Amino acid sequence: MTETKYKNVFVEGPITPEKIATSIAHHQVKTQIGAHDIFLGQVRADEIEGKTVQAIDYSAYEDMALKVFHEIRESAFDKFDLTCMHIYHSKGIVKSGEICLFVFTSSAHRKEAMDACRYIVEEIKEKAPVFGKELFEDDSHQWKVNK
Amino acid sequence: MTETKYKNVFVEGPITPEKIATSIAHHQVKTQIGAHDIFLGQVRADEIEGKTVQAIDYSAYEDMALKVFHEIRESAFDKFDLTCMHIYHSKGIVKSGEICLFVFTSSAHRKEAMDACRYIVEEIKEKAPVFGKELFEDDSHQWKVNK
Amino acid sequence: MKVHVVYFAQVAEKIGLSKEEIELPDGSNSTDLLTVLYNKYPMLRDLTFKVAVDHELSNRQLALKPDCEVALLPPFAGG
Amino acid sequence: MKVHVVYFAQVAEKIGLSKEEIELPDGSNSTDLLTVLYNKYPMLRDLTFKVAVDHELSNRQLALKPDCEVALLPPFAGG
Repeated sequence: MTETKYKNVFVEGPITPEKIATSIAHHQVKTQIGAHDIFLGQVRADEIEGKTVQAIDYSAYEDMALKVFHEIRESAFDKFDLTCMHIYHSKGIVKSGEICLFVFTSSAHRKEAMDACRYIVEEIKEKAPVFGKELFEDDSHQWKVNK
Repeated sequence: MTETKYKNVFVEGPITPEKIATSIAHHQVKTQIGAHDIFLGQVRADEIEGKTVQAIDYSAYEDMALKVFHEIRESAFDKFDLTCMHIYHSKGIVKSGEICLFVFTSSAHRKEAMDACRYIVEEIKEKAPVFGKELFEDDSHQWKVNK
Repeated sequence: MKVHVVYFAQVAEKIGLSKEEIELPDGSNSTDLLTVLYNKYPMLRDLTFKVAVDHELSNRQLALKPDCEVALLPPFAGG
Repeated sequence: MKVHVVYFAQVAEKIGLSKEEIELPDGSNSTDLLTVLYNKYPMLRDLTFKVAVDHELSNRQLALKPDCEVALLPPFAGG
């Protein structure tokens, strides 16, 4: 139902550097842009009680998540003078060192792009119903909690 | 003289999306990183008294600029808990829509990466002796001034 | 009336189920549903979660409509 | 003594020169040099610039050393 209403932000597996480059290149025709800010979330190989995180398996309450991402997008366009905004989040397995979140804001001026990017990242961390299962090398796991 | 002391940050012409992708990819082995922030400056096709900026021709007082970039880098590492930091600035012709500045900060946590990136961009704008000649389609020009 | 309950992450793992339908007396609210669920799954008391009704988070007691979707959402980990 | 003066951007464009050597009496300071330059290039008075001595910006009057490098730097436009 909601799949038809909201833009999809989920990408299966890691977000690749090539996808980021392609996204940047697409903005070179938009010559009113003076500043881009890009935030990338990368999976850390955290050590927890002697075990190291190998990957995070991301899942989401997708229908609600897409609605939340949509609301974040709308409110960012309301609050900041942006030319463009893109949000991508991984689902499924993302190994340590790989990228799971890509937030991309563009504006005529740097302050708007930077303020918006930070706002969007904080909103996602707080409001998007996305879950992360941290997988260890011994096949055990624990559930990640955002701080 | 100073060329041997300080890291070069200048790139001839525009900074390409491929260079940015390569730089991101190089950080995937650093699994203590949880957050990257990337700022990109892009040349705007500003209209000034009926004429449109086609490109900016960047020049610099290079010896001093490399020293200033070095000092900015050192102070950012002092102020913020960063894993990595990269700064690249164009010299020569950068057309509107192309990228002239690439600042890349990486940290375990998002706040440090974002605060550092913003700090570095502001410091560069204020302190680096880099000059920009805005070129118009009729071969006239004016000198850009940072705000 | 019937409501659709969906479980995620730790909650789904602990109760061993990702969704189910629950029959409630007409006019029930979210607290009534939680009472049913706590009785059915006592381990829910050890878990932290928020409740969303039809994709809206709510801390308050909410009237439930027939066929609404109620989600039990453990702490978020996006990004 | 001899000092090396370097000009950039608008300044270099207006005076038509990117660098030159200037002879000053020993013990001259940056104000003395500017006086010489303003006399030589009256159009400098219409330009905005900062002065750097040996790659350090300074608003104050600074003693100059033989063979030092003095730069006249118009407003920055990096980024």
